[in-house]
Amino acid sequence: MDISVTVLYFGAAEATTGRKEEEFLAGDTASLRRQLITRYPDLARLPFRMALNRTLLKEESVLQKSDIIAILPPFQGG
Amino acid sequence: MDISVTVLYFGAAEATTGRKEEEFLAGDTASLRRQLITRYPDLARLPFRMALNRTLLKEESVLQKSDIIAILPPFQGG
Amino acid sequence: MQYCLLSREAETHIQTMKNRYLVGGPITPILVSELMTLGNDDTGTGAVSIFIGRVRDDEAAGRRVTAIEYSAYEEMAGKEADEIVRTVKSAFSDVRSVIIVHSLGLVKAGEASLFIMVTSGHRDQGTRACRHTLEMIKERLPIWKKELF
Amino acid sequence: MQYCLLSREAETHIQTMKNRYLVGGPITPILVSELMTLGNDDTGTGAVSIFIGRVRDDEAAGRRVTAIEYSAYEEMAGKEADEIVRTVKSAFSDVRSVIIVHSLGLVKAGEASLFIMVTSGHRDQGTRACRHTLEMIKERLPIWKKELF
Repeated sequence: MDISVTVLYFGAAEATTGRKEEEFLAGDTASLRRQLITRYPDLARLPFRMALNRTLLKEESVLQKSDIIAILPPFQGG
Repeated sequence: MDISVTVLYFGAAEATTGRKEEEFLAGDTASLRRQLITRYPDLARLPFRMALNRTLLKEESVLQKSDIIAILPPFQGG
Repeated sequence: MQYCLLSREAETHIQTMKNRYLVGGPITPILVSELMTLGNDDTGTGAVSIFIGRVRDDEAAGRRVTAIEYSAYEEMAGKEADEIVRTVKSAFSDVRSVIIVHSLGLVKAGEASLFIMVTSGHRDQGTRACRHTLEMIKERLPIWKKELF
Repeated sequence: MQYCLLSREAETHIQTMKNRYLVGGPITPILVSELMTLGNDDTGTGAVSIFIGRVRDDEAAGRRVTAIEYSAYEEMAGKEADEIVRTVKSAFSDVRSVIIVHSLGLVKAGEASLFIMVTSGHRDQGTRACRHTLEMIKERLPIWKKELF
């Protein structure tokens, strides 16, 4: 069952998508990932990882209501 | 031929000998080393290395007039 | 919070700190001095290891970098920095404190954008923990940069 | 001489320096701040690695150390420190400057007795060179200490 989640874009992902955040309807992170790449083909070339509720995603996960997904290009701090 | 050299005592060597410097008559550093240990048996137990004119002595050396020998217990800086 | 321990003199700087790990703009020499006073009263500390990262005026394709604009996923960065501090302290038992501050926003060439300080009883674990903290920051803090020319 | 670059504010501290490597008494926070300004105008520096050694209030046979009195073979120490700086710079090509200051005389528990700062283009050589400088100081500088209780 698809539910509404918030997607946040950071770094080059913000420049690529032209926005800071956006709502998506998805049942799990794999489905969300496919929608993202379909809508923004350039995202796949960054590349990017995802965080689910502030924690780096290690494997695909089912989504819950109000989940926050962040799109994270390679880190550049330090 | 024995010549007069200045010997400087540092750290525990100063405490052991009770003096900061002293004159010795010696032809080379090996002879000076023997005289030092005869006069101050406790020096051998520090232990100590020697510097000749501000450079750590790597092997025994002939002494020249006005040479300065320093008696160096293990370093403790840092 | 660690930055509450700082003196009046640094208050204007501290007020720009978004949390204990992130500060708006460069890490100024005054802020560095103030951060360095943390742990000064710990007489069991024998070694203080510090790393400061600065913006270089590198040349890229014939243009010279004049500044870097840093952005972060702030909420996650705070959580990850907490985790880095915990990990370092548990991996190095001689470590007594770990301070991390990273800049957000504009930092000009020559200015500092990262401050790490590790206090420890002795030098060996302290210097290794400081380097390890630095590597974990590069690997785990969700921070991005944009070079300005 | 490097310490001629320091500001008026630090002059009283600088006047106690016996040469560019040795200072009478503790390395105060003000002196540290001043030393850290050296090389601030080098926009090719991306990494500043600092080590500060402090006197610990260790317990020895039921008594607590309250201070350490440092002494040195000053003329040889200057020569050896020159040599350490030369060696580090030639071993680490990315290193841009190496500053070493060691205390002489009385330094109380909690106060600093050693300051090392290495500036470099990047972090890897800088952090390694700072550690290497520290090891060479321990191995080569003719400095001795006497613990006071």
